[in-house]
Amino acid sequence: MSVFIDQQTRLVVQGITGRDGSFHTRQMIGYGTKVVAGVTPGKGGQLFDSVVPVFDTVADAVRETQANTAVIYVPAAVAASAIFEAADAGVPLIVCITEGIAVLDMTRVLPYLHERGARLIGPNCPGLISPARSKVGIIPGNICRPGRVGVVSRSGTLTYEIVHQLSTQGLGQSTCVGIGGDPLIGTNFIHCLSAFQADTETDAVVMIGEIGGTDEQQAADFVQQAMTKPVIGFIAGQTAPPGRRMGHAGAIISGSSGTAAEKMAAFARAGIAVMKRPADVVPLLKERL
Amino acid sequence: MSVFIDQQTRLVVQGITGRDGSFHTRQMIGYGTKVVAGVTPGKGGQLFDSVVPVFDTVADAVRETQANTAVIYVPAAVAASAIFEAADAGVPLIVCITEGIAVLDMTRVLPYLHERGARLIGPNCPGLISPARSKVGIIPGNICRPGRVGVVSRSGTLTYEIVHQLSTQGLGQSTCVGIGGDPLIGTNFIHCLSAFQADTETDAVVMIGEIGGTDEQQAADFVQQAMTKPVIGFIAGQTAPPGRRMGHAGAIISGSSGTAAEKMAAFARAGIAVMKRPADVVPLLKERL
Amino acid sequence: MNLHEYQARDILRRHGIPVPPGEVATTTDEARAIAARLGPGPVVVKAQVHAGGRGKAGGVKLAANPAEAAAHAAKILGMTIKGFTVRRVLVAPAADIASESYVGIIVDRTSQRPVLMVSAAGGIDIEEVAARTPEKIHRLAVDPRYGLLAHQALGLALKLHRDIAQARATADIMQRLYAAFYAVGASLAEINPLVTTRDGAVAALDAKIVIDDNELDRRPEIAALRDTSAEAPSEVAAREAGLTFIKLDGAVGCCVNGAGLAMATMDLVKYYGGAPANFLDIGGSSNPQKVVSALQIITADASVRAILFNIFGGITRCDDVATGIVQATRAFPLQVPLVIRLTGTNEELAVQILTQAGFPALTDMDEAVKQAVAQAKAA
Amino acid sequence: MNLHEYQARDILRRHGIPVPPGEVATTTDEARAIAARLGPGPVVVKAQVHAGGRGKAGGVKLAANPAEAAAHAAKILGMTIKGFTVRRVLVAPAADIASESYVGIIVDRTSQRPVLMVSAAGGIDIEEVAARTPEKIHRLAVDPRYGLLAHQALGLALKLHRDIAQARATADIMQRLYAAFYAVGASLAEINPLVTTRDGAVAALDAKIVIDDNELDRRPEIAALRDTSAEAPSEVAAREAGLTFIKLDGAVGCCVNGAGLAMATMDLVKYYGGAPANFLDIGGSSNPQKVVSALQIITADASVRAILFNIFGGITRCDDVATGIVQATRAFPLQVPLVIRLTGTNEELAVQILTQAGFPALTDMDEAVKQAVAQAKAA
Repeated sequence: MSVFIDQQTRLVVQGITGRDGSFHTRQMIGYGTKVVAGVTPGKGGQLFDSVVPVFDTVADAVRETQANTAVIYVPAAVAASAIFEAADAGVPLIVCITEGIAVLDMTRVLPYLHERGARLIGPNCPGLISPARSKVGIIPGNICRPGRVGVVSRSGTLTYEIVHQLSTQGLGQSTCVGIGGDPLIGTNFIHCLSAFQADTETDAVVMIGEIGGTDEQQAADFVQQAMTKPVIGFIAGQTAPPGRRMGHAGAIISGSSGTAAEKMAAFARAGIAVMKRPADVVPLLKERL
Repeated sequence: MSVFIDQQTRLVVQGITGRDGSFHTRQMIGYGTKVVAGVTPGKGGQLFDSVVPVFDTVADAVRETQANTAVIYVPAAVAASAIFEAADAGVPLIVCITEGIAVLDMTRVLPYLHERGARLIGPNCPGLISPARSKVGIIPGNICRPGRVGVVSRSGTLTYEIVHQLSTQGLGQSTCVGIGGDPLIGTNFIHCLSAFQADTETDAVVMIGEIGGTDEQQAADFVQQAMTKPVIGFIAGQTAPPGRRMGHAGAIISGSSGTAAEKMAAFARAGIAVMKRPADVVPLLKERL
Repeated sequence: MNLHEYQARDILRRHGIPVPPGEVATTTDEARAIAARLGPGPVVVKAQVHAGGRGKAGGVKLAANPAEAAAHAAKILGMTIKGFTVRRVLVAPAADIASESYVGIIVDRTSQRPVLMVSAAGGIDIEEVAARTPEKIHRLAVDPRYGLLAHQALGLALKLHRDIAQARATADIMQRLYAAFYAVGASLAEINPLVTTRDGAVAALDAKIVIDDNELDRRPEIAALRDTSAEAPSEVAAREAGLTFIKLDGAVGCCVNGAGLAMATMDLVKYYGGAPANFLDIGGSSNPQKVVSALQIITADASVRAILFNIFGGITRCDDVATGIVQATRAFPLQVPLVIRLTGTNEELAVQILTQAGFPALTDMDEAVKQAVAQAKAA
Repeated sequence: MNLHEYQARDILRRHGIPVPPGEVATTTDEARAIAARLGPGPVVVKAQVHAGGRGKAGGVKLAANPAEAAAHAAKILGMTIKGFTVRRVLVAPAADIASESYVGIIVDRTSQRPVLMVSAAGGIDIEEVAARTPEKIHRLAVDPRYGLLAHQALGLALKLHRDIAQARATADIMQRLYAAFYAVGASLAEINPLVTTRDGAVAALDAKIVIDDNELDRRPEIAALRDTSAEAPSEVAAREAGLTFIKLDGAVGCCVNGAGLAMATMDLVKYYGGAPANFLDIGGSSNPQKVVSALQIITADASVRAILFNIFGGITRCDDVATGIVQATRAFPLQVPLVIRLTGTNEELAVQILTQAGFPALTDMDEAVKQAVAQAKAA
């Protein structure tokens, strides 16, 4: 078992003919993901790389290929529309890599997904990977190893850093999920922790948070109340000044709330082992496995 | 038993201090309806007729009086807002007497109600009455008699005419429901027929339709498939010209669809006895009871 | 309320939909001047009336030059189409059309949502297409909580265009039409035809918008578009008095409270061998002045031979109606017999008022209708 | 993006919210002229900077006449408030205030909805009210599918006013503020104080609007409101180059791909006893030019003693970054040591490019940070 994606994942790539979309489609196919369709309006009927059928709409793609997962690489200006389209076509899992979606667009996208029971991962996220099974998004496959550690993170490259530490030191991953750095996201820490707790192939979880908001604090409460598996936590942004958006739209300390100190304290209170630096991940995990 | 309202009905009157609201509140109280609260923004804290507490908002009224039904007599310009307010306050049954709500407002009101599981009767309807139990709306109590005939109608005064025929000729009513003459309404014929079919105190149903739309045709299908109790039908507007709105916003023949002839034919096909004039109601019913 | 083509085009244009130029003329001179202004190419002269089938009726004509435009305008202005006299023509450049399609929005009673309908078979009567080849019409019920989403509009537009740029242009037009639909309070808005010109541009050539009457109070700028010259004067007078009135062909003038009862009364007049002269609903909250206005409007119709009141009091109070009848008949004595049926709220008071004024009052509807039909025949 | 008070007031006014008059001055003469135009009463002169607590800092002053307004403007213009130099003052009539309240909208991360917050305790710092007396703040999470409904606005307004006319006026302002919030793409919009004057009118005396940066591309008219004179030049340059840059106080210049890794890199600099000179995220889709711009911005900071690249390639390709480093250092040779750590997509190619150019490339983050900290200290 793995979380959210596995060998049954049949992927449609929205924006397959774009710069990022085409590059990462090749990466995903190379990793073994079943990319069954692509979508670029106006290019319906073409074949991407002579292999993947391209459709004008996600509805067409789903009808013809039974895609059950969508990944979005379209530009920010049309990314909210792409999420609406995937949900409207009945896709139950939608992964939005695109960065720069307006928060107010997300206030309308999220209830639309909720009404349809669709899960969104992201936006502004690296996607997810179940090593040796399937990869949806942009997490570099070569840094991952199959194994029994679940990873969930608000970050992209910081996740790679930590996954890299795990893999090179012999700790493989069941699934790595990048949930995204925006203030409004479809899948949060608790959703992932809950899935990892239920996953028989996950033994421990690494949770990588950052400044801004209270998701990590709520996740800490969830860990304390509902998790039996060990959880290791990291918070980026201890040196971030208040009131400034640290790249991610969601990474901002408002007044005295959302600080790294506050989140690390919440982790500690909940029994989550707190990493001081990325390199701590393996020693802390090994103590607990 | 009766349909939708009974002695447990605890009514809040929206627009209780207005001309129509105050008149009909007195009529309802006189009939025995438990009017527990009124709402007029800015008049919270007053007593209507020294008896009924008035609140600024429906939420206040529901919290203080446990009202479970709302009736709306406010002007058309604020009637959609009044329905939103009642639904937002958690009222499960909302009866909107007001005429003149824009259809596009109803396109937003109806999903709001649906999300909350609230039933709307109307708008632009006379409300409903369960004789000797409760009356919500404007149907004159003195024309009704308790009994075992269910009445459902798109009309107001035409309903009174037919109920009057029933009462004066010894056929009392379990409940009379005026569903309203607008194109978009909260409760349609099928909802009412279904309730009457399930009601142990209803033996037969009189359904009063009119030109416009296809509600009667759909109701006829429902009667044929799901009803065991006898149903008598009337359609107003045999002499109506096409393309003209006959008073009710919903009473309009578009092209060749929505005519009285079409509806009467659907009734006949479904085994519904068709009245040629209001005075036929009692003879036709007596044949079938 | 129906809008004229030129008014609908203005609304679309204000919502950013490409609409070819064109102006309205009420005289032949104006038509000539507009045609001259529009440049050297041919123009179309189109009757502006609230009726379909203008083309077949000779109300739409192509003119090669301003003189011909004036000549066509001379023929069309004053012409009668389906009972409507033409008082305005739209003069617009003749478009160089590559393809025509249909885009319309109505509120659908079954789904309780606005429904977008599109068809590549544009330019003709869409009801005919719907009846004969329903598979040529694509429909989408729009969730009003979210509005018409971009991907939905594009999905429909791709049914009309193979070219992606044209599909995007049409999708944009659909989203703007949807916004206009809500912004003006429409019950119908259609572009027919939506054309693609030979240079690949997409534009709304003809438009029809019907406004929900219930929207007019809060939209004075839309209400101001009403063209009372295109309506029957009796219906204009009735509306101004707060009544709903529709002129019919019979001899029994009807004055009823409630639309359903009014229709049933008309039907009963026919059932007993008569013919109703009108539909007239005096509405719910009655007041005597409305009754006075109703009698004025009914009696203005020379073909009325008898007048029938059928009042079942609920919100309407019978005494208000009785008072109105007495006031009206004192102010202008009736020339035709009057049959009054009243029952319901304050019935006793009403009977008392009428009896004092010398009017008999009935309580049975069938009896009243029979009497009215008989008296109309006798007159 | 922060807007100035005067810009926020303009937006509210355009959305039909009553806002007292007032104009912006950049000189004392202008301030005097505006005060004279505004009539005989007293005026307020208010510093326009992106900082709270202007009053306490002496940036808001009451003037009895135009001469006094000019004198105050002379003091306030050029003053520094929380690091921001005042370049504009708003001159507005002093309101005759009967009561002050607070109305604000933010997007709430937990409910994932816009939340309207109101408090009768207006005019002061709302965060302070929230911290000390949270029961004085009323909140409503608005369902964006329906917008702020009339009854919801009135229900909140009744928490601020006993008078129904004032409550209706405030409810209307709330609905307009909500509409403005979506129309301009705000992440925060507040009126503080919303005042009731002694004659019973309700008006927005001061306003604050923050725009979601992700909205700016599609709203050029809002993007045009950016006041770059009120921002650090290095941050303006970074934004124009497509980079996210925040100036800090340390000596280790950081250039990282990804916000989370950039923060973690800064934290690790501190962990190893150094201090980061900046936050700098070169973003996802890399191109060499961005790296050149990043190096230009970092090296423009005189306090930078060493530069640290930390790149973990995903979408970012390490070879692009390496190429950028080589291009930049050829164009303008560096005066400070450079430590480069690269791993991930096209790592081998990058190492090859760097090695050819004479730069050592590291793969371990801790090692790279340690070296950079050490070199900054040594410099």
